Amino acid sequence: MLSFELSDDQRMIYETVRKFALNEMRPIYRECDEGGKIPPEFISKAWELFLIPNNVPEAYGGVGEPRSAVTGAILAEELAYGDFSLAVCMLCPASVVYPLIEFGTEDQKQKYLPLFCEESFKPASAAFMEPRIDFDLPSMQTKAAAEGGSYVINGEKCLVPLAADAEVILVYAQTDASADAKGVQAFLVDKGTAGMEISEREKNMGLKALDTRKVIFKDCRVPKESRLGGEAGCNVSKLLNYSFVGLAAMAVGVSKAAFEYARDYAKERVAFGEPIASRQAIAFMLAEMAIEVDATRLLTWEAAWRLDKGLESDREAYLAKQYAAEKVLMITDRAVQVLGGHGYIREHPVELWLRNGRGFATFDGLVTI
Amino acid sequence: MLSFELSDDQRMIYETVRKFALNEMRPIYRECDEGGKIPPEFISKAWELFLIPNNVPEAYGGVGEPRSAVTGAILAEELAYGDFSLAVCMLCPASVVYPLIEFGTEDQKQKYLPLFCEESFKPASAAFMEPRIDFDLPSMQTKAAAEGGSYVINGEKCLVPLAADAEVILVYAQTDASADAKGVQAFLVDKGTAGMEISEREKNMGLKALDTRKVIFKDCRVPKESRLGGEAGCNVSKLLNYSFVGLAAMAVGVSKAAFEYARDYAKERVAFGEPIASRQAIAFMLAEMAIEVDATRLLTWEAAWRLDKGLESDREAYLAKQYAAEKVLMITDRAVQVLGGHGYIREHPVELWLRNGRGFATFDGLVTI
Amino acid sequence: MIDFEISENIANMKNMVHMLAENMMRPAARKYDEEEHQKPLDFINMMWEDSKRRNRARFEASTKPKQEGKPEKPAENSVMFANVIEELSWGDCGLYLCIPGGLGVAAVEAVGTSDQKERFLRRFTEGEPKWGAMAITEANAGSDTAAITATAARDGDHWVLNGEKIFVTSGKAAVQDSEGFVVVWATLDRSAGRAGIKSFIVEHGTPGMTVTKLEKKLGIRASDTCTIVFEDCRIPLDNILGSSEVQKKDSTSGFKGVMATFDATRPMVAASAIGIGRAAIDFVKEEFEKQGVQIRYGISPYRMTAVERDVQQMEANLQAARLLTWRACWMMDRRMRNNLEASMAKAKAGLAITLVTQKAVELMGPLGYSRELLLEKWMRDGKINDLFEGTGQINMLIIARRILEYTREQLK
Amino acid sequence: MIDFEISENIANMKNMVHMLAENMMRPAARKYDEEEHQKPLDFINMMWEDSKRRNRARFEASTKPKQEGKPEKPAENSVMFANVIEELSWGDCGLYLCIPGGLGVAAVEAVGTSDQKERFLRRFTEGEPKWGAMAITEANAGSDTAAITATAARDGDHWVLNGEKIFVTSGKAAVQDSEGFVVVWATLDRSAGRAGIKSFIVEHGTPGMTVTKLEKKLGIRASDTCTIVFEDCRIPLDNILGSSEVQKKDSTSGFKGVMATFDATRPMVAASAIGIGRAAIDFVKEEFEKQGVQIRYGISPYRMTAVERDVQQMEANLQAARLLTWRACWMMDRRMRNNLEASMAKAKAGLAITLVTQKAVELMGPLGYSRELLLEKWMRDGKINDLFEGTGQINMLIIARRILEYTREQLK
Repeated sequence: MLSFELSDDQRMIYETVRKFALNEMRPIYRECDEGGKIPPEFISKAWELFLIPNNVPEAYGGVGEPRSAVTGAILAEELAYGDFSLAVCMLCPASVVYPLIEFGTEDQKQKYLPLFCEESFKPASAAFMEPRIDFDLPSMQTKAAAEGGSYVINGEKCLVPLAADAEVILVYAQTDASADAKGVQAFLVDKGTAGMEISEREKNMGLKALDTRKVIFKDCRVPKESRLGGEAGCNVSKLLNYSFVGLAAMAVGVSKAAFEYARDYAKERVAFGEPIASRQAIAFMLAEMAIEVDATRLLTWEAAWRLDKGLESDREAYLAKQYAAEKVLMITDRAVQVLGGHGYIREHPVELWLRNGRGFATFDGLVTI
Repeated sequence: MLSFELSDDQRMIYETVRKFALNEMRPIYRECDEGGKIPPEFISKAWELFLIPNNVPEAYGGVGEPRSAVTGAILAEELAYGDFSLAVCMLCPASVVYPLIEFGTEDQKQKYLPLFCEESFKPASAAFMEPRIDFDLPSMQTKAAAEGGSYVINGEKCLVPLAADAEVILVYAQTDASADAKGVQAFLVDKGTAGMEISEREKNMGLKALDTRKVIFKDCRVPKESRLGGEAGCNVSKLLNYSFVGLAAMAVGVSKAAFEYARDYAKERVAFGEPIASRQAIAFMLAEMAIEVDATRLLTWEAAWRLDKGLESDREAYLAKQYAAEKVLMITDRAVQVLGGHGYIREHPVELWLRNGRGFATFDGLVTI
Repeated sequence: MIDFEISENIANMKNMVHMLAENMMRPAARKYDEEEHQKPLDFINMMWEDSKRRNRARFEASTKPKQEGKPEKPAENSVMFANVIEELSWGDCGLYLCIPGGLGVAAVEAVGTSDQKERFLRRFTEGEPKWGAMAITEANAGSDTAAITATAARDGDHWVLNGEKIFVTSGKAAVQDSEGFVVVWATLDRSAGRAGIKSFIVEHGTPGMTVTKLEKKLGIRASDTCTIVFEDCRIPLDNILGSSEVQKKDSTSGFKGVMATFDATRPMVAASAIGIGRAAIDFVKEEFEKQGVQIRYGISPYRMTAVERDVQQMEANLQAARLLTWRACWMMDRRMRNNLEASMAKAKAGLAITLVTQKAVELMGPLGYSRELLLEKWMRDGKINDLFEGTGQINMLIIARRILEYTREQLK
Repeated sequence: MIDFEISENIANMKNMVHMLAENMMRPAARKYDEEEHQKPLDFINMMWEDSKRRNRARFEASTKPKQEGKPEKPAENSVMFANVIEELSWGDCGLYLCIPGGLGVAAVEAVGTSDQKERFLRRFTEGEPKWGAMAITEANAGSDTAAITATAARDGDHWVLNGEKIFVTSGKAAVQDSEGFVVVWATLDRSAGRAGIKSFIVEHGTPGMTVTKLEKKLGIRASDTCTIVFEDCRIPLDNILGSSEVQKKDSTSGFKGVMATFDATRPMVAASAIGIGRAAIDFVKEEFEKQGVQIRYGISPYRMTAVERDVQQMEANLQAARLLTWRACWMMDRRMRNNLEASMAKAKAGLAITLVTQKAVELMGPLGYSRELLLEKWMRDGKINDLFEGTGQINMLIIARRILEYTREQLK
C-alpha cells in the first residue's frame, strides 16, 4: 500500500548518515576540494559506519542486512548532501561488493567479500565509463575476448575512482560485438594485473577531492574465473540501473544542499531594505527548487522501489537519473544565481555544488547503491 | 554597415499595414474564428493594399518594386499582429506569385502573374505539408513521375489554405526518389485538373477562420510545362527558406500581440491591492516575453537579410523559424497565464493566440514572403 | 516503509473507472467540445445512478453512530479519489467536470451541521441529477479572495445576499437546471477583511438569484461555467456554513478554515491534469507503436532522436507530478497538514500538463493540430488545471511562503 | 535600412584580434586558471604596448579642438568595442579582464574634467602597465547600490574616505601593483539616499587604502578581484568626479548619471559572454567535424538526434543574444537611450551563455568535464556574466520597469 514514510530502520540509517554528513563531511569538504585530497582519518571514520559490510551476508563476514535500493537511495542522498566527492569515495567499494553479492559465484564471493568487511577501508572500484563523447552501454568499446582459459581485455576507461589503490577493479567490457548491451559483462581485475595501466590522476572541473584515473587495458589477460558470475555472467543492465538510482539519489542530495543554502542566504541577505527572499523573483526560484528536490527524490525512490521489488526498471531508473541530472544542474545554477556575485566566490559552497552538479549527466557507473 | 533602422519605404509599409491590422483585422478576428469565415469585404479591403502586386514586375501588371525578404518580414509581422488566420488568407496568393517571380519561365509568368495583379483578389495556394508525423522536405512522399510530355502526381497534402477556390495550386512533389531534398520540385496545377481532389474542410485547433483542405492527388496528370521553372526547375530549399522566414515573422507578430495584451492587462488588473504587474513574478514573465519578442524578430530579420543578400541561409532561416515557433508558444502560453482564469475565456484574445501559436512548429510551407 | 504500490482496492476501482472512461467518455468527448453548452445527458444520468447509490451508503454511514473497537483500515480516500479522477480525466476532463455533485457538496459535507447535511445532501441520494456548485470568484477578486465584495447582511430571519459571482463551475446546472444549490462566498463585514468572509448555501430557484452568462471557453466546454448575480437574494438564517461570528480583524482563523479546503481540492485538480497528460502520452505512444517509432531508454543522445528525448521528458515530468500528487493525498488520508505538498502537486502538475499536451500536439504534426483527434482538445482542456483552484503563480507563492516560513505580509 | 553586415573596419579589427586571441590568449588560458592570482605578464605587456599607442592617439585627439565642417563617418565605437571584446573573450575571458585600463578609466573619460583627464589618463600613454579600477560593491550593497555605506567627508582641502569595498576587478593591480587608481563610490550624505552617492578617484599608494583580500573564484581566475579597505584615506578635493553638490532627497538625477554608465558597460559584458559561448560552440562543432558528427538543419525531429537539436538551440540562443547586443551598441553609437536594450542584451546573454557552456560540457561527456580541455573553464568563466554588472535578476527588473513604465517604487 502506498506509503511515503521511512521504516524505522531507514529512519535510523538516515539520521546516522545525516549526522555524519553534517559533522564529518561539511567541515572538511572545501579543504578537500581545494587540496584535491581526502584525509585518511576521514576515510577511517566513514568506514566505521560499516555501511557496505552491513549488506554483506554473514557468511562472508558482513552483518547480513538485506540490501535495499530504497535504503541505499536514502543513504546516498544524505552522503551527497554532505559532500559528493567524499560520498563517492566512501561508497566506492560498493561498486565491487554489491555486484558480487548479486551475481558473484561462490568462489568469487569467498575471495573478495571478506576483504571488504574488515575493520579498515579497502579501496575497490568499477571501470565503466569510456572517454568518448557518445559513450553508452550498447556501444561499449572496451573488449574482452575469450582466449582459451582467459579473457583478454583491451580498451580505455576513465573516471575510475580510487583506481590507483584499488585492490580490485570491476571492469565492464563487451564480450560479443554482435550482442549489443547484452554482450557487456564485468570482470574482476586484481591490482597489479599485467596489461592494466593506471594513468595519471585526472583533472576534472568538479569531484576534485576524489582521485579518479584513466585505466588502460592492453592485452590484459585475466582468468576465465574472474568474469563476474562465472559462466552465467551478470545482468549489466540491472547493475547499471542501481548506478542510475544511486546517482539520482546523490543528485537529490546535492540539490537539497544547494536549495537549503540558497534559501537560508536569501532570508538573511538584505537588499533594497528587505531580505531578498521577500521578492517574488527569488522566492519563486526557491519554490521551484523545492518542488524539484522533492519530485526528483520521489522519482528516485520509485525506481529504487521497483528494483527492490524485482520489477522491470530500465525505463524508470534511467528516467530518474536523467531527470535528476537535469534538475541538479538547474538547482545548483540557481543557487549560485541567488547568491549573486557571492555565489561566484569559493568561500560559499554553491560554486562547488554547481561544478559537481554539472557532472551528473556524465557520471554513469560511478557509484552504486 | 550594421543598422537596425527601417528604411523610409519599410517604415511606410509598416505603418500602413499596422493601421490596417488595428483597424480592419482586430475588430473582426474573433468573429471570424468563431464562425470559421472570413468576410469577402475584408478580403477586398485587404487586396486594396496591393501588397502582392507591389512586387510583381511591371511587365506582368505589377508595380515592380523589388521584392525584399526583410520588408516581407516587417509586413508579415504586422499582419499576424492583426490576426494570423486573416494574414495567411491575405498573403496566400504569394505562395504562387513569389516562386513564379523567382523561378518561373517566361510563359509561366505571362500565364499567371497578371491574374494576381487585378483589382480583385484571386485565391491561389501552395500544397507543401503532408499529413504525417515525421514530415520533412527530404522525405516528401508526394511523387511527380515524368511520363512522356507529362508529370503524373500522386500523394496527399494537407493544410492547403483556400484550396477549394484556388485558381492554381503550387504542388511540391518528389521527382527523383534518390535525390533527397534536391529532387523535390514544384508544379502549377490549375483548378479542376483531373486527379486533384479537394477534400472536406479541415478542422483545426487554431487557424479556424481560414479554410484549409487536404488535397489528394491520384494519377493527376499535368503537362511538363507546369513544372515551376520548366526544365531548369526551381530551388525548393530556397523557397522553403522564404517560408521559414515568413512564418518566423508571423510568429513574432502573434507574440507581440500576446505580450502587449498581457502587459496592459497586468497593469490594469488589481489583486491584493495592487496591479498584478507590480509583482515580480508577473513582471519578470512579461520582461522575458519582451526580450524574446525582440530576439525572435532580430533572428528573423537577419535570416531575411541573408536571403536578400543571396547569402547561404538554410541554417539561419530554419533556426529563426524553430526559435520563433518555440517562443511564440512560450509567449502565448504565458499570456494566458498572466490573465489567469480570464485567459481561458474566449472574450479575451489570448486563448486564440495560444491556439494559433501552437501551430507554428507545424505550419511549414503555409506562407511565404 | 516507502511503497509505491496502490492497494488492490484502488487498483480495482481504477480499472473499472478506466473501462467507463474508455467506453462512455471517449466516444462523447468530441461532440460536447464542438457543441459547447450542450448537456451530455446520457453520461450524466449514468454517473448519477452510480453516485446516488454511493451517496446513499455514505449518507447512512455518516448518520449512524460510529462503532468503536472495530479496527479501521488505514484511510485511503484521497489516494482513491485521485486515482478515480485521473481515470475520469483520462476519459474526458470536460465530461468529468459535468458529473453531478460538485465542490458545494464537498463543502457542506466538510463543515455543514447535521441539519444542513440532511437538508442539502439527502437529495443526492434520490431523484434526478443534481449539482452543488461553489461561487467564489468575482470580476475583481480572483486569486485575491479577500477582495470579495459580494455581501451578506442580516435582515430578521434571513440573510440578504448581493453581488456577482463569475466562473462558477456547474453553476447553471446547480441553480437553474436541477434541484441543487450553490455555496456562495460573501462578506458580512468588509472592514473585517478576510475574517468577514463566510459561505452561504443558496437553493436553486431562490428569487433574486439569476444566471446571467455562460462562458465560452478555450476548453472543458462540456462543463458549464457561469456568472450568477444575487440581487437582494434572501435565504434562511441557518443557511450559513459555520459560525456567523466575525472574528476580530487580525484573526484569519475562520478564513483559514475556508482556505484549507484548497488543500483537499488542489491535489484533485492535479490528478485531473495528470489524467489528461497521460491520455496524451498514451496516444503518442500508441501511434508510435503503430508507426514503428521506438522510444529507447539509456542510450547516448548522439543516437537518440530529438523525439525520443521529448517523450522521455514528458514521461518523467508527468510521473513526477503524479508522485507529488499521491504524496499530498497520502498525507491528507493521514490527516497530516499537506498545505505545502498540495500546492507543490498542483504547481508541478500544471506545468507538466502544459508541457506534455503542448508537446504531444507538436509531435503529431498536422494530425496533432487537427480536431479529428482529441490531442488538441487535451491541450486546451489541460490548460485549465494551471489556472483554476489557484493559478500556478498562486501555488508558487504558497510554496515560497511555506519554505521560507514567511507570512503573507513578508512575501506578497 | 536593416543591415547585419559589420563594417569593413570592424571586420578587419575583429580578424586581427581573433589572431591575437588564438595565438596569445588560448595557449596561456589554462595556466592562469590553475595558477590563480598569478599575473599573465607577457600578455599584459603586449596588450599594454598596443593600448599605450591607442591611448596616445585618443588623448591627443581629445585635447585638440574639433575640426568643424569635416563630414563625420557614423560612429561605430560601441559596435567595434563589442566585437573586439567578443574576440578577446573567445580567446580567454580571464585574460581579457586583466588588460590594463579598466572601468575606472572609462569613468574618468566619461565624466572627468579636463584637469582630471590630464592627471589620471595621461599615464595610460606611457611607462609601465596601469589599471584604473572601479569600487562600487560592498558586503551589504550589491545590486542595491543605494545601500552604500562607504563615506566621504570633507576636511579642509581633502575628502576623507572610510569604508570597505569588495569585488573590485583589477583592484590590486590598480592600487598596489601599478601606478593606477581606483574610482570609489561613497556617500557624502546618507540621509540624501541615492543623491548623496558620488565617485572619488583614489591614487595608488594613498595612505589609508589597503588591499585586504584577494577572492578565490569559480572562474576568471586570471583576473584579480579584491577587497579594498579605506581608513581615514585622504584625497585631494578635486578628486571627486562630477559635482560635489548633493541634490535634494527626491532627486536621483546625479545618481542616474552614474547608473547610466551601466547602459554602456552592460552590452560589453554581454559581448564578453557571447565570446565565451562562441568558443564553446566552435569547439563542439570542430570536435564534431573530426568525429564525423553531423548537424543537419531543417529535418524532422524524428530523424534528428537529440544532440543536433541541442546544438541548434545553442546556436540560436547565442545568435539572439549577439543581435540584441549589437542593437544596444548601435543605439549607443547613435546616442539613443538604450537602457532597456542594454539590459535585454545583458539578461539574454547571461542566460544564453549559461545554457551554451553548460550544455557544451555535457555534450563532450568525460572530455567536457575534464580540465584537459578549456570547455569546463568556459562554463566557469561564463557564469560571471550572469552575475556581475547587474545579475540577471536586476536586469529583468530594469526591463520590467521599462516595459511597464513603472518607477522603482511601483515595481520593487
